[in-house]
Amino acid sequence: MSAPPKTSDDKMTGGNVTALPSAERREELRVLEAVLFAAREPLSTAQLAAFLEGGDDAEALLLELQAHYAGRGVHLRRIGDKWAFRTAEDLSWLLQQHRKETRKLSQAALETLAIIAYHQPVTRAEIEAIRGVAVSKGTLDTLLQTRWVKMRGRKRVPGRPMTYGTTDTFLDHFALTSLADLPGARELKEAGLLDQHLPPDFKLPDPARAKDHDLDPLDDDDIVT
Amino acid sequence: MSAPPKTSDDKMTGGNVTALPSAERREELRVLEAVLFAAREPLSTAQLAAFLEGGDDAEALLLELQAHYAGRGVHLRRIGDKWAFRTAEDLSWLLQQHRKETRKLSQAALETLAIIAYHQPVTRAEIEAIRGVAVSKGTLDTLLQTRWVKMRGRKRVPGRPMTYGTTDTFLDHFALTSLADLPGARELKEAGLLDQHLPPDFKLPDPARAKDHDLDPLDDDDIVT
Amino acid sequence: MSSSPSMSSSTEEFEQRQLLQLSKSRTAATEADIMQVELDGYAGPLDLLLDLARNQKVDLTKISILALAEQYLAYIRKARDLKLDLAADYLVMAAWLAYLKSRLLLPEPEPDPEAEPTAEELARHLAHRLRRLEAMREAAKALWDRPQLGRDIFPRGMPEPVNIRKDVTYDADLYDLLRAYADRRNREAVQKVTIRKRPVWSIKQARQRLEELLDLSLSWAPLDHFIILFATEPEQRRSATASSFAATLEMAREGWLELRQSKAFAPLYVKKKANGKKNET
Repeated sequence: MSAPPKTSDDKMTGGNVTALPSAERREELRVLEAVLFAAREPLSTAQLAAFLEGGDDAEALLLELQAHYAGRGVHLRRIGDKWAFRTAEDLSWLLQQHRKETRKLSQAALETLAIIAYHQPVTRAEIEAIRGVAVSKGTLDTLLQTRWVKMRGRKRVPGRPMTYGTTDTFLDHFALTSLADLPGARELKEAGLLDQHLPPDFKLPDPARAKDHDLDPLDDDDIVT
Repeated sequence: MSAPPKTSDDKMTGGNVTALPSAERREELRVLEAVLFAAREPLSTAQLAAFLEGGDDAEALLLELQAHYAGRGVHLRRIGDKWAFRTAEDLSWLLQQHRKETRKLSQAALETLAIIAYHQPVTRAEIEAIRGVAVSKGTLDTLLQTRWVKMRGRKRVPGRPMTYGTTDTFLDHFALTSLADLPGARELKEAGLLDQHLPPDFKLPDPARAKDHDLDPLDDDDIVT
Repeated sequence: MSSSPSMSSSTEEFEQRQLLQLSKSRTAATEADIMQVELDGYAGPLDLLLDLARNQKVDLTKISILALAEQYLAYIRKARDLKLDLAADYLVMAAWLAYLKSRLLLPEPEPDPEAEPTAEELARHLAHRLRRLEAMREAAKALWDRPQLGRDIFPRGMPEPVNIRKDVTYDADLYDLLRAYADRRNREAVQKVTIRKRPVWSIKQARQRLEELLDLSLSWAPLDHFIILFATEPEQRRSATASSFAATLEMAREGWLELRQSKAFAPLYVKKKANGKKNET
């Protein structure tokens, strides 16, 4: 960096004195910074707003704080509607001593996790249709135990099967801001590979059984949470 | 704040381009920031220096980082020869949440309080004799917590039992000018609270006359805060 | 081999394992919760199909389903030649692919919207399923390669927890206080009445006494007489009568005394049997 750095303040004010962050706004930023720094678990925008006295927009303040930390050793990450400070991912090599024994997932569990993440809310039968094999109870149990997967309510179809989805803990673990950030999510969607609404013969390559598997497409309305 | 703010970057560089933190120096600051953030205990300058690649002076970098956080919600604090991020002192209130809760006294506590009020100074055994049932430690603790009841000294009898009495806070809460304002037997009968047909030997003590002269004053050991 | 009787009850898993000896080594789905090097093999027929499709070394969108069906059927044939037990779902897939193959080879009839999907459509759908499975496999890998909390990125090492301090204030008013006091004093002031514990005769006690007394009496005697002998206090009599009656029934059932009564509510007579045996024999 050879030129004098433009600071975020410069950018925000654009030379306009009236647009300067007020002392109050700076104080609000300090408060958010302190609370988020102290916490280990992500905090929701609403939880954070409760610490603010003024009517300032917590969301806007958080985005400002996030921008401030963008190039730093610690980042302010957005996790769903929650926020948390986390070390920058490129510095992972520094922190190997803190590395915890990572949970190892079987190939089946990992594949099931991916299917749940990309296709949620998804029933067990739908997972099985994609993988082409039965999902063992142990696999779903394992995923529920990790707290990365949760039950998302029953689908309003005969038999009212349970659907599964991912949690904020999942987003936090994989450093995802939202499900839209899942690797390749957009490409997969465009290729029609995340479409649940498939012709009946998609479900099983067994012509005799094909018609039993006519599933209604999933709407959000189907999910009773 | 009416003047355009001097940013920390301005302060650091002092307008001198040669004094700008180099990319390497910035990277070293990021490293220290991340390591200190993830650390589970304060780290010494030497420990932190081990994370730095260049020959840069860890101490100087840490002081720079400290200056950077000086006005922020989180401070880099020097603790002996070690370093740790801590919430800014003036924001420590953020980590203290007070939750107000009003509870009603239990019937047992209410009865015990009344007996203490009328019969003070009174020992636990005496309260039990009047109540006809045991007084739990929890009940006495609760009453001490209300600050309506205090210990009044030990009775000069074998075992030197503790006696209890009421406080000024008690008088205040129940809008009594003095203990003499507590209604006597006649008034209680008039109010229909005491039975009209009580045995002739029935007595109501006069708490206003209660004296501490036959009590040993409280020792330091007796004071439970 | 797998046809031996001891193996005939083999599970589907076992059958898969048999099939999989044919296939190259790879990890597969497992019931186990943790990753482990699993039995070599495929996680079902779709997995096998996907592996075969990859061997065509073309983009899955350009896969030849006809060629794939033939490869799969050849694979299954080979497995059967080796007399391997095949899991049912592999065979179902084989049957379906044979059907699809025959339809792909036959000239298509005129398109009829009422009819079942054309062979082309079925083939496209199968290709789609394979692409979807592969996409999910790749997504799983990409997901796992992301920075992970506790592996690549870390939370604050020394979080400073929020202390929630509860300030409890208690509430009570003077009326509650006086009411509580007066009620207690009223109750305590009323002269204390202690209700004496009424002695209760258990059946066992009654029986013990009856046995002692009956040993001394050789002829018929009213039960009441015995009761008066041991239940001396009038207030005990009711309990003693009930217990003694139950005890005599028990003793009669055991065959060591006789009972006699002329009519309802008439005195009950008891007599020890001449050869009556005691309870404990």
